[in-house]
Amino acid sequence: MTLAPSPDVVERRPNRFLGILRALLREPIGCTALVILTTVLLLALLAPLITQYDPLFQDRRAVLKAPSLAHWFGTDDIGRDVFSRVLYGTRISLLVGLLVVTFTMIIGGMIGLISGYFGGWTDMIIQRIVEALDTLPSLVLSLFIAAMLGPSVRNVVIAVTLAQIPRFVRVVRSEMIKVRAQDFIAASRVIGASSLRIMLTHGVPNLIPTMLVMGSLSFGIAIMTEAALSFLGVGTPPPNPSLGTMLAQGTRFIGIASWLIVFPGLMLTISVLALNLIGDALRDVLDPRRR
Amino acid sequence: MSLAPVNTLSPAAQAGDDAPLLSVDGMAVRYGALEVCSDISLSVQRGRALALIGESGSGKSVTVLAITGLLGAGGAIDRGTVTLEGAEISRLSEKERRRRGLMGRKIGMIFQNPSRALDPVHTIGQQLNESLSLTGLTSREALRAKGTEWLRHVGLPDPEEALDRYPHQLSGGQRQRAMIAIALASEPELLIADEPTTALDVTIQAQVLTLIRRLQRELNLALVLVTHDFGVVAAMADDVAVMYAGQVVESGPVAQIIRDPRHPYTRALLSSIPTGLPGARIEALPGSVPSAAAMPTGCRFHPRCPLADAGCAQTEPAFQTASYGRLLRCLKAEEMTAHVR
Amino acid sequence: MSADPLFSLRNVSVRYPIRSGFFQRVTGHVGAVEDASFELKRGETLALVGESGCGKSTLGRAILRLEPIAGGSIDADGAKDRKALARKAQVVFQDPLGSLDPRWTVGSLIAEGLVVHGIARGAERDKQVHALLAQVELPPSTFHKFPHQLSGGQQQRVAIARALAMRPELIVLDEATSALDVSVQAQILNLLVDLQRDYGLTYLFISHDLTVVGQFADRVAVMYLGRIMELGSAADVLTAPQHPYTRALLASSLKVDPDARIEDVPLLTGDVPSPRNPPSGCRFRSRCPLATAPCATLTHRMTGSASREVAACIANGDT
Amino acid sequence: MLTFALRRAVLGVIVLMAVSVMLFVAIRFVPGDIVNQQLSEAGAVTPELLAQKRAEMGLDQPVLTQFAHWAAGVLHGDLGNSLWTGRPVSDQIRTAIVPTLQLSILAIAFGSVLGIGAGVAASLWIGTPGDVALRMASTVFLAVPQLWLGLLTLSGLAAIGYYIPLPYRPFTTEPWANVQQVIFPALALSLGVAAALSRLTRSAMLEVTGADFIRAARARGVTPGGIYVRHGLKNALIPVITLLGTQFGNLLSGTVIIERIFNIPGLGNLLFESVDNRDYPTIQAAVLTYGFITIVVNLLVDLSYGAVDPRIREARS
Amino acid sequence: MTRHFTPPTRAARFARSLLAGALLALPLAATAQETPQYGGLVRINVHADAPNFDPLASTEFAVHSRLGLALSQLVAWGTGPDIAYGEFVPTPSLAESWEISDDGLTYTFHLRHDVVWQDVAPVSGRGFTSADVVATYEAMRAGGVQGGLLSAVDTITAPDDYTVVLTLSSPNVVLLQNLAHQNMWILPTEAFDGGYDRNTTVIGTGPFILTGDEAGVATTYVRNPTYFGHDAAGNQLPYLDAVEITPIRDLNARIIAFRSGQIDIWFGPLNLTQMAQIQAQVPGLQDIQTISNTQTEMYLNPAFEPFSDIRVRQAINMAIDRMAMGEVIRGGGAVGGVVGPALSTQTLPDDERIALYGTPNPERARELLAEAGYPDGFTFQFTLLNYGEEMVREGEWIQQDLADIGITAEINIVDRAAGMALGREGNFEALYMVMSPFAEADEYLSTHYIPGAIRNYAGVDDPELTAMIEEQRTIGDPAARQAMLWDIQRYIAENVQTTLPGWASLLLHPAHARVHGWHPMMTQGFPSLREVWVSE
Repeated sequence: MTLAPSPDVVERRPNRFLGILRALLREPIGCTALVILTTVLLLALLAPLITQYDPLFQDRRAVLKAPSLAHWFGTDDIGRDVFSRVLYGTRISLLVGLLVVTFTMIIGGMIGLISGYFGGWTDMIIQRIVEALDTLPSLVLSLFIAAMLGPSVRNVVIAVTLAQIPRFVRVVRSEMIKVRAQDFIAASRVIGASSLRIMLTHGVPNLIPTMLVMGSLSFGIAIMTEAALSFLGVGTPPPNPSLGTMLAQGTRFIGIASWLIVFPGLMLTISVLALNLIGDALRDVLDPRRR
Repeated sequence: MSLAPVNTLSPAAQAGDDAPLLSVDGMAVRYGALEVCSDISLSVQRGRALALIGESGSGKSVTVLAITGLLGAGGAIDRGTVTLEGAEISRLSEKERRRRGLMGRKIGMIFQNPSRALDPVHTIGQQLNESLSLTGLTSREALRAKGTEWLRHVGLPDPEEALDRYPHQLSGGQRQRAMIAIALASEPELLIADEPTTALDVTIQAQVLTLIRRLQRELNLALVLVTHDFGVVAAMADDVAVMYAGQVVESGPVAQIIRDPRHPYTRALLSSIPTGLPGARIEALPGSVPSAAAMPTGCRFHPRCPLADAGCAQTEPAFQTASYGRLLRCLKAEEMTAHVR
Repeated sequence: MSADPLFSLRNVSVRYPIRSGFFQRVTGHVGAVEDASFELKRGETLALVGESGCGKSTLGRAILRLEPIAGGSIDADGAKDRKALARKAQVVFQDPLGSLDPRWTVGSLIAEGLVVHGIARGAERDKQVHALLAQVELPPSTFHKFPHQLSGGQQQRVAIARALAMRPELIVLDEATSALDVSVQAQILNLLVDLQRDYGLTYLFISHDLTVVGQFADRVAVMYLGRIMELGSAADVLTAPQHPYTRALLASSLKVDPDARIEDVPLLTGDVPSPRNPPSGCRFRSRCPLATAPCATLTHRMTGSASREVAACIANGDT
Repeated sequence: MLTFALRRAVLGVIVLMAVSVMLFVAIRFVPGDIVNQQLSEAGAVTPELLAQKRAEMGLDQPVLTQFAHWAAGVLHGDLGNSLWTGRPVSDQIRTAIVPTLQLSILAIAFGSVLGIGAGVAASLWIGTPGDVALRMASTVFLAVPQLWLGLLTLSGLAAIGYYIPLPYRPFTTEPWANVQQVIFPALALSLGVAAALSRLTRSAMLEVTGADFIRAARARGVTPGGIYVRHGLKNALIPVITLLGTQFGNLLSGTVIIERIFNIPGLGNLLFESVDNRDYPTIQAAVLTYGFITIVVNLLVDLSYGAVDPRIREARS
Repeated sequence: MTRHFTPPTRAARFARSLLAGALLALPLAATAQETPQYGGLVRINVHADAPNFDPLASTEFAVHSRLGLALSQLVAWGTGPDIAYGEFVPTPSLAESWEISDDGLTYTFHLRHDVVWQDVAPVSGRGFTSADVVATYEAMRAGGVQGGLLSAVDTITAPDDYTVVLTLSSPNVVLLQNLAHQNMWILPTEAFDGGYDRNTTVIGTGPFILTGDEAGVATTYVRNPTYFGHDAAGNQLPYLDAVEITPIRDLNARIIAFRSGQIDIWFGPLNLTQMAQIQAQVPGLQDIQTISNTQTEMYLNPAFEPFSDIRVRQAINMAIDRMAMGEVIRGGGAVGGVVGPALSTQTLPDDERIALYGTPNPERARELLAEAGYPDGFTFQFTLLNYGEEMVREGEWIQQDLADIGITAEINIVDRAAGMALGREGNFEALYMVMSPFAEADEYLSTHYIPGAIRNYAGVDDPELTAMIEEQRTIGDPAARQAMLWDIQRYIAENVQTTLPGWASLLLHPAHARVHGWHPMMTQGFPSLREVWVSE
């Protein structure tokens, strides 16, 4: 393939990722964030090993039990283990977040790249569409799409992705415009590189730091939006244990069973916190001014 | 001059007192663990212009920021003294400096990039008033009148209107004129100009430099001019101090230094300036300025010096007067014979 | 220097639209370059000089097809498309760091042209890159470094190597040494002279520094507000300038001579007018010490011989 | 300046019209309609009655005809009548928008005071434990979902035996009850805004204080107070205003949740109920109102840029 | 009266003790019944705003419950200590008496002479006449949502100002109850000739005058001084000066409002656990419990292959442990029936209903599945109407019960409007929803099991069953009709089984101690409110 960059660029890519990771670990914030996120990830991924309870199993003799040794986070109103539900709920949250971020990055990144690189009419049209999506508060937009499509994990991903794309497009576009204005792009054009090649070999690599930072923040926002949609009854449908659904269920027992809202909320906050911190640390690590 | 006595000249100055207004002696500046300037010694008298010349990274800007007390966070004078009108000021807090009138009242400063040195959200008048108020003016009318006068004095067209203009509404040259007016409005005795024309085109540079020189003469100011351009030095300065890697390597009257440089660096610097003669090959100095984090041992210039020998890498030369009367920092100072250009 | 020109420009104009009002309609144009005509002869160095905003860089970019031209024509030695042009003309920009992609290694940066044009691949490509590094006097270890790990002078050498990789005939040097320290500038200028000698390169040397130009260029074109005011051999233009603007520019540039005090420099009044709203007639008249009323209606016209062309000027006897 | 802002606003309205077309078509794809809903509890309902009701509401016509009819009304300033209540939609919006605006304006006010104050304080105390504490607090609050904060506020208040008066009372009739009702949800909403603002204010202040013009002001003897307020804060306000604009969008999202938790009859609850009821004109109007608020906020942000920064004022005139 | 069963769980024992407390409290309140006092304000919560006040436009509870304070029917539900909660005893209201012809086809109503409309423009205290009744009923027949309740009626005439005659095309014993239905409010003629806007104005003959309605805030009423009702001692009713109905959607907010005394009478679902919390904090709380006149129902669509086999439907019925579900999720109530358990005289007797629907038998269910050819079970889409968290919880409960016999239910949550649409289109495999508050067995039967009927989502078309349903309407003798109704229900349980009854939940109606004379009623409109008084 003629588009392949010269060999030493290829061989350096994995190094760069490891380099970022190493740089993150050197930062106190990045290190903290990675530790928290890894813990959250492990808790979610290894849920079946950590808890013996099926998150869906209703122990009808143990309804609304306060936290105890048997049920660390207590049980809900039909006797399901809250600890197990929180772990599995985190799985769903992280899955939704991951899918949203992946799609947002790919779709939003591509649109932003094209919009920013070509400018002119293409940009005009894309900008108008983005503005149209952006006129509505993102939750209202997600809410509307989710309500229209009906509650399911897939639809939540669609709804949240659509609501996240405008922000992503805007940032990638303006970053691309900045990159495009740089002399190295002009130099590449003078060398005869095609627009596609320039976008892929100069545009994309220079956007990656921005995309990574945006991505980690979007991840957090996606998790929060998923919870909000589930709370409002248009998100992840029961019986799946989503953190938002759990909060919605818990509201009926405020003042009676506070564990139903404390633990899912705490997990939600910790996950978002870790992702935000990673975003902060990435911003620092990838800041060209600091190199 | 049209301006009523802006600066009451001290009797000493009028008498042509040779005592320097500002003298810096063995000053070292440190940012955190990094020593960016070492052993700087300078002096300038009223009515005279001292040029500080050096390439980027030579520490010339840090030197003047240290003198004015404007070192950023983490920056401090580590050793040596700075004396203004006989008073040691190098260790004063900013508050104390303000109380003693060092900020603005005694020392005025012009910055390299007038677009950045003027606050974009305030009018020229508002920024000028900050300086004027130091002179005790308070009433709105008086401030306005004086402000207009200053802007006229620096040659801004429509000075009255210019007071209400925002910086971005002026051209680069006008902005620098406004900056000069603001720096001088507090009637300082020492004017420090840090690369005042680097951001300007040649025709505008000539205008601004002429203005600075004229005002300096009229107001009998001591001027410290930071530049990287020997052309500016030749046109403006009485004395010159050449800096390299955070040290002054040679200083003296401008004609002497340009015509008969003794320090190898000064020589190399002067000879790498294009002469404008068609086809002539330039004698290029190899290598580049070392960074503060990786200073060479011994003489800091020795890795690039054509005359360096093993001793230069070990012994740090002192800044001292050579037998022929020139102040320079070179272990081979005595070997440096006249070399008139 | 052969007789047939490498590039020739005929009445080239570059304009930017001005949009304003509620509907952002195009209400006018800024003429960044107006009516520029000259030829680039093979092997020569032609300097474009002038103050910032005079259009010299824009003209350079237009030759490289980085800016669309609004009028006139550029004959690029028969090169029709960008790929063909790339083998004819290359560029070195002012900001050495900004013109090198920070995420690419020096080796891949220099090789980009070779990849794009399929000139060499694999080991052959690396060999050529190393040869180029040697040509610009950079150590082989530079190959794997990133631009920010190099000094400004080294970065500019990489940019030159990158341009050289295409074996071009013309290199546009867009203020290529302005951002460098004097000592480094001298190194780069010397390198450029050597390269020109070795490869018979043609340079379009865009600069605001008349001293550098005097030493470096064969011919000089002086631009003001988008127009060429004077064009001729460096010796003629810089020692016997005919246009008042050239004279003013020369007088303003400071010499390293302790006897040439600032007080003796004749001053131009005022600032460069906005190119959105240039003076009528002779564009220089608003600052010209010799301007008279008829200058306001003077048409821009280049007169003179093949070796020296000067914009119409009443002070020169043009009417 | 005004032209610029108006141009953006007009563009916004055009965009909003496009949104409304999509909306109009889209909501009709959701299964179920108002007639089902209205007759949900009737035992003896005949299919003929359902058809008759649909015809009365014009729901039997093609979607495009319905849209043309609705759009013609909107252009004349008539949002139509709610299918659910039969009352003018504009009345419902006018009632519902009050608590929503009240919440978001209060929240943005609290958030600005807290956030800008904390940001300035942190930039003044940079490097001290105070700065670290403020930064940590803002990082944490940025991660706490408004949803959870709302629920915690509610249960916290219940735990200390404080009960927010219910149901909602308008400020005009019962100011004290109203204040008690909106103050806690507004606070819960504002913490996220405050966190975001304090982070930005801090970095903007630090960036500005490193600027040449601050150095120049110091050089001419301006006191730290003068520098911070006149030169620092005023310049730092520009990014802060941008953020305030985007935060307002987040706040509007937040009100949807908070209204639900605190039982406040705002726009979010109206939207919810009308979606439940398939009350098309009200859904459309509620969504458009959100869009309209966004446009107005953007307009205000644009105008306030101009007020703060003369360069922008000029570039846009 | 609430009926209950022997609960096997601790939660149920807890419920029983609560109930005992409530039963004790009631007589106490009754003995303390000195002389009722005039004056005071009572606040009741409901779950939603009234969309509008046009009784002809919707069947919404939120509308009709509010209208009931201001409007009256021709015939009303009798109330009192002798009448069971779900039992309909026709009682005079605007009609002081009536006669039914022997063939059951002509109903003659004699109206009260002393009724005047509330003094609200444009009716402004005019006297009530038969023209108002005729106008109302005709309008209902022409396009009111309650038109179906008059479908048996052929002509409506008014021989004089105080007589109304209805003739039927065929006998219908349910007519009187239909006229007493919560949607059958009589409006003045002005409501139909453009005199005022029914959406916004309420003018009636009821005990309270509606004075204001602010969405999300309150609907306010004041005493109607010209109300025709009097108490047993001949005192003018009502006692209260004012009533406020406040909409609080969120359960938790409602609890807070009630606990803090911002609401006097609770209306709406309440969990026993939550009730216990409230009781601990509110002294002297009156706790009145009833069984909801709605129930959850699970529709099985025979168009979906496995559900076409009645054995599969029976298996599903046997798999669900409704009793425990009701206990855990609803905190009490009664197992549902073909006719809801609230209709105490019409539904099957408790033990029979429990035998049919409250006795899970997973082993038998598995056998039935195997017989039907599904030994390994199957998977179906379980469409669940989101009608509150408890509904969802019941769905999850059933999911686990079905999983026990090898059937996988994939829950698909839809909102109410979507769910009803899917039901009507027959676009579902299994649908779980909550039934309308029916007050008469005929409503259950004719909506669910007659071909083309509105709730016949499962497409039941059984001529024998249709004939039985039509026949029961003509049986005048209550005992004979009851036997017929029971037979129909047994027939359906055995032969049809496309609509599996779920659970009718326990309704808790707590009221603060200051409220006296409060009796919750199955019909909407808070009819006992006219006799409520408050002590301060």
